[in-house]
Amino acid sequence: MSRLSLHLPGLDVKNPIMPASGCFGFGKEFSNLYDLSKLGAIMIKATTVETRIGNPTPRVAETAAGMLNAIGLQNPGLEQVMKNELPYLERFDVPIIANVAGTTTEDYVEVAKEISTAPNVKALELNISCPNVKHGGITFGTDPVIARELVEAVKKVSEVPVYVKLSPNVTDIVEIAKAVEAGGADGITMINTLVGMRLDERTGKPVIANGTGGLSGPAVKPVAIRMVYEVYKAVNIPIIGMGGVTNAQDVIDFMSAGASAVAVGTANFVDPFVCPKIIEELPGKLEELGVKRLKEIIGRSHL
Amino acid sequence: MSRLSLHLPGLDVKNPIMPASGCFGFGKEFSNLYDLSKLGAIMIKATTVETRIGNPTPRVAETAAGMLNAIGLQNPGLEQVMKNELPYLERFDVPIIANVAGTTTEDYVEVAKEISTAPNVKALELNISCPNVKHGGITFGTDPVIARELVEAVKKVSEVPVYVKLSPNVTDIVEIAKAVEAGGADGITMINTLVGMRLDERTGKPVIANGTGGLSGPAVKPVAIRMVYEVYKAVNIPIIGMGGVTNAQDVIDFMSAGASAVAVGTANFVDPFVCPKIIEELPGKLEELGVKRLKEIIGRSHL
Amino acid sequence: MIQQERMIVVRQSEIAHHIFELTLQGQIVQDMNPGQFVHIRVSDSFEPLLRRPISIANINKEANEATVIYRAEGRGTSILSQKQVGDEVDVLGPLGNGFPVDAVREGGTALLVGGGIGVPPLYELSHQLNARGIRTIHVFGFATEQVCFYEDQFTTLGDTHFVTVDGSKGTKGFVTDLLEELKPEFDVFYACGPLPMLRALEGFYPEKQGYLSFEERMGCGIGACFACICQTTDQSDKNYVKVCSDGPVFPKGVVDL
Amino acid sequence: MIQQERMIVVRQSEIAHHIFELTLQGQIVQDMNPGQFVHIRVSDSFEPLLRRPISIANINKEANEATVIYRAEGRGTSILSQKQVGDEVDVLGPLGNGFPVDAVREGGTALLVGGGIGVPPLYELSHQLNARGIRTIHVFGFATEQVCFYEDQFTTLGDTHFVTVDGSKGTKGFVTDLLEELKPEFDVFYACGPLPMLRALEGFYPEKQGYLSFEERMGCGIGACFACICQTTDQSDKNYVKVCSDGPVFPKGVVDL
Ligand SMILES: Cc1cc2nc3c(=O)[nH]c(=O)nc-3n(C[C@H](O)[C@H](O)[C@H](O)COP(=O)(O)OP(=O)(O)OC[C@H]3O[C@@H](n4cnc5c(N)ncnc54)[C@H](O)[C@@H]3O)c2cc1C
Ligand SMILES: Cc1cc2nc3c(=O)[nH]c(=O)nc-3n(C[C@H](O)[C@H](O)[C@H](O)COP(=O)(O)OP(=O)(O)OC[C@H]3O[C@@H](n4cnc5c(N)ncnc54)[C@H](O)[C@@H]3O)c2cc1C
Ligand SMILES: Cc1cc2nc3c(=O)[nH]c(=O)nc-3n(C[C@H](O)[C@H](O)[C@H](O)COP(=O)(O)O)c2cc1C
Ligand SMILES: Cc1cc2nc3c(=O)[nH]c(=O)nc-3n(C[C@H](O)[C@H](O)[C@H](O)COP(=O)(O)O)c2cc1C
Ligand code: FES
Ligand code: FES
Repeated sequence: MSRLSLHLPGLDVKNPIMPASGCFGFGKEFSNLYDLSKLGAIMIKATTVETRIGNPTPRVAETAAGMLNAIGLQNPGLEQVMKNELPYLERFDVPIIANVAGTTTEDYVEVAKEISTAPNVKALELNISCPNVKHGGITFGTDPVIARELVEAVKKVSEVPVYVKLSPNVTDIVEIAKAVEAGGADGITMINTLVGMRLDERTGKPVIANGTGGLSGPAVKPVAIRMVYEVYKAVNIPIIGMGGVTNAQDVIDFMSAGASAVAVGTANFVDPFVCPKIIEELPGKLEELGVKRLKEIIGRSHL
Repeated sequence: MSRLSLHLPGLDVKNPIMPASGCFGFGKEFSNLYDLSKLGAIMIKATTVETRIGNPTPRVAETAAGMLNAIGLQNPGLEQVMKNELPYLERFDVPIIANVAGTTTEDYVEVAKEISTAPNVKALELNISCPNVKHGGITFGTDPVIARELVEAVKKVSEVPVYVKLSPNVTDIVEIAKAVEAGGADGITMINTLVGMRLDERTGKPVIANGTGGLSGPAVKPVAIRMVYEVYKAVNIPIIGMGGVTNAQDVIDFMSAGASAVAVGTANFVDPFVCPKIIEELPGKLEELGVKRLKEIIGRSHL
Repeated sequence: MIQQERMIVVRQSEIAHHIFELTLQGQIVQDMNPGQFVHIRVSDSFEPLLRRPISIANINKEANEATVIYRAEGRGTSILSQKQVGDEVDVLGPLGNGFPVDAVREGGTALLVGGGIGVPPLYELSHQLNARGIRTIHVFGFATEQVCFYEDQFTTLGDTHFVTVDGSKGTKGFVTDLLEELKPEFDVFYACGPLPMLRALEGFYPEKQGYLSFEERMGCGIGACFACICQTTDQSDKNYVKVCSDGPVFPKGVVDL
Repeated sequence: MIQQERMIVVRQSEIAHHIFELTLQGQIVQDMNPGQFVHIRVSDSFEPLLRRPISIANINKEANEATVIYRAEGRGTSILSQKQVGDEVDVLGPLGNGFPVDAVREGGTALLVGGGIGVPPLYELSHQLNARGIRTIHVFGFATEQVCFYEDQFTTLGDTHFVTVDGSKGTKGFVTDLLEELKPEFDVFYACGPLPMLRALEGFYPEKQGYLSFEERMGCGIGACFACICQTTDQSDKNYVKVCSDGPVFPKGVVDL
């Protein structure tokens, strides 16, 4: 398996495949389906200081080759995650990337400080891009100055490397990427969902109770690839790419554009075994491309 | 047909269905397929002062439920459009919306001044959002101040109402919409394409010669609906909505979100008869919804 | 255990207006219980993208066959309705907890209340209750006669009463109207159907033990995405349940209606 | 006239490795000419979204049948290859200009040069040339023997020579190598195949009249979207052609290779 292994800040991964935050819960459900130790890493669901109950239902809606969601950062809160969720995952040989969310800088700092001390949390992912909470993360993700300051604050307290998850709902994602790099981010994860809406055919009202939701799935892949491609050119920290990944070819595409690893979100709902399947398919793809080690293809679009 | 008719600045349309700019050429090819007088209006291909040869090929690529294009505003130039293209369309009983593009404010002003004198051009559509030209339209579409100034300049010279075509590739589309309204725009058309990229599976290089392309088709509809919904709340000028329209239900959705009319782009490639088909389907849809006149559903999402 | 399997279509037919009965063959049948559901992927392409949750209506472990009954209305179910005998269907399941069959003592009576497309899971439930020597009374509401199904099948299992909104079949009105009239004697009730029906039922038999099966829009179907949450009446911190993995069946009183 | 029609599959078979021969029945056959193409929608869903351009390989106006030959490699053509006899296929066509059959005088000789999946349109062309009393010489290049097709069919129409890149069939090399060797005598050449082949051919017969058929990524297929542009050698303002509507066939020298 060493053909697929690589090193990222905080993480030595067996392979670059990891479930994306919010699409894998805290891993428990999927651990009944397959051995989570197969995964490169796990990005757990966003954790906030307090318990969040999230948005009213319906929270999901299907769209052309995609879906909308407005879960609203529902999670049991920092204390429960530390006490129950993270310890459960310790039985697996897999590094955890903890997705950190909040409303104020203090929130992020509090979660980051605490959660980065968990033994299996090897990196943080600052969610400055969730489109589904009213007062919250999203402004951090659209203003480079605020984003940079947040990263600086979190870097001061985190025991592990800090990745920042970027929002695609911006005029210039490169600007934000550079800002978080300047703030000391160890890596970038991208993209979060695009803000979208679906209307009920009869009533004309939004299907999702929250009104808008975040668009994910194959539909957004061209936007995600373009953004990874642009950010790769502009920063020197590694990128974990995501947005519509469903198979090994998509992984090759994201890594070609410049991602060092790839996260799989929506595809877990379509096929809960998709991550191990992709990991199995990858060596064959490398064979076809005549590549020895997966990491050789990182950024090949730019050559 | 009066169930479908409505009034828009400069345009009395039989129905609110019009082919989107760039997806219908200057109408000639489609006039061999059906009677263009059936259409509510026609948005002709972007016209620039000079002849433009556009980008190298490949210029299109397919994506999940969508496509990318980077035509690069190829067009025969203002003089030819005035001399050949527009006169040809005079034989049809259909108002033309002329899509105006350029690199500088002077370009836009020159095209607008001249083309707005053509007898069948009933409105202009300022293309401040084309993602496929390097020095050009796109900055006008991302900066509210520049956008407003451009509209003011064009309004001074145009003989007909001026619509402005907005880019979805911005952090805050409402801000741009308000700016162009303040600049005197008579209407808004939205959305242009999302910037995206597809990579060749073998080489990892962009499929489209230009690198990036504009994403259109069903995949983008949720983003377009969301943006129309938001802009409708913020401005008092009418909106012509587009992005992934393929059938009568999509028209109902865009109008529910707040569009007064709807443009059809990519779907013309999938089914060249799609516009007349939608026009035929619409009365049945109104029946189902128990609505007398189509314009009654404009903005019903917001009730 | 939850598995993913390409099951084989062994039968499919339209048994009422837009209502299809589909029988699938595969190993996962061995793990199925009444009230559980399967999550069906109707196409191998991205269109439509998400799986469709459909209740298990009948389980035949000897033949390795399970039957589902569904209304083909939207995009996904319409595609499903076009599958031919011999076609493969990608099924994830069995999912959810199912109805507690042993909540009624042997010799007791169970009241099964269903509304429209909520009726199917009650069929396997009735089978298993009857197999345990429990009498079943069936009270089902439909919109019109056109969309009624399985009258004969349920009649062979126990007293069966239909009510339709337009009176085209059985009495006219809602299940609660009919229950008011019938005043059935029973020990435990099981119900599946639209929310207003479940809500009405909860208040109807305050003294009785009852189990309600819920529906909610789903993403994963296995408890990971938090799409299918229902608020509970519980005032503690953990004041929600997931329909897909904690449910779809909850004892009366659990979910905040 | 360009029409859209749901044509019916009357035959489909794999005639070489991943190479399919598909015969469709419909009215639009009446308007077809050699060298034209059809734009095929392989699915009624959004996946895949765009039509696929495929050349017309054989036209049978009596039977209202047309045959196309295509390589099933990508997403769309793979779906097309699964169509069964009796299925409907959404076809837009006929599109493009086609080969000028009357460019050769009766009794003359035409050289038909094809590369891989560029060979199919030359089949109907050869038929029509032969019908007009023109002798045809066929020189075709393929990658390997595995993907060669229609040897017998072409042989009944005229001298037929194959060349393969790996030498597994006919001589080894490219069509130009074989032409060099054969030194065929002819009046007009017609060619369809990969760009390097067309480029080589242009320089090969400077004195001869020739027609080349081009490929380019397409959107609309009818001349409206400007996706399929080729630069011309013409230095005037209108220095491009559209492959879909001005082509796909151009006289030698028109397109800037
Ligand atoms: C636990 C459970 C059991 C069910 N059992 C049955 C059954 O036995 N028979 C039956 O006919 N129906 C059943 N349903 C409802 C069934 O899932 C929907 O009718 C179906 O998903 C609609 O899909 P579509 O392709 O027809 O509609 P679309 O409009 O194409 O669906 C779009 C999206 O909305 C979702 N959706 C639409 N309606 C519903 C709904 N009522 N509940 C949940 N999601 C919905 C779809 O799953 C899909 O993701 C059940 C639902 C749940 C949650
Ligand atoms: C005028 C013309 C005639 C053609 N005639 C034939 C023929 O007779 N037999 C045959 O096998 N092929 C022919 N081709 C090529 C054929 O169109 C492509 O092989 C086919 O579109 C690939 O589709 P896919 O679904 O297999 O691939 P995908 O990779 O899924 O295609 C993705 C997109 O790229 C386009 N594309 C991919 N390859 C090509 C290509 N080589 N040329 C143009 N577009 C492409 C597709 O149309 C689609 O829009 C012709 C092309 C043109 C332009
Ligand atoms: C149901 C759902 C819940 C999500 N929750 C989170 C979250 O809690 N935190 C986060 O950073 N991203 C969240 N995301 C975004 C994904 O992690 C990912 O960035 C996005 O879905 C794009 O990838 P995909 O197309 O593979 O799904 C969520 C996505 C979905 C579909
Ligand atoms: C091939 C192509 C060419 C286009 N050219 C133009 C153009 O010249 N001017 C313009 O304003 N928009 C242009 N557009 C954008 C469309 O008008 C439309 O805004 C967009 O495609 C979204 O609609 P759709 O999803 O229905 O295609 C073009 C789109 C496509 C697909
Ligand atoms: S559907 Fe994902 S948690 Fe229930
Ligand atoms: S494919 Fe649209 S112009 Fe040729």
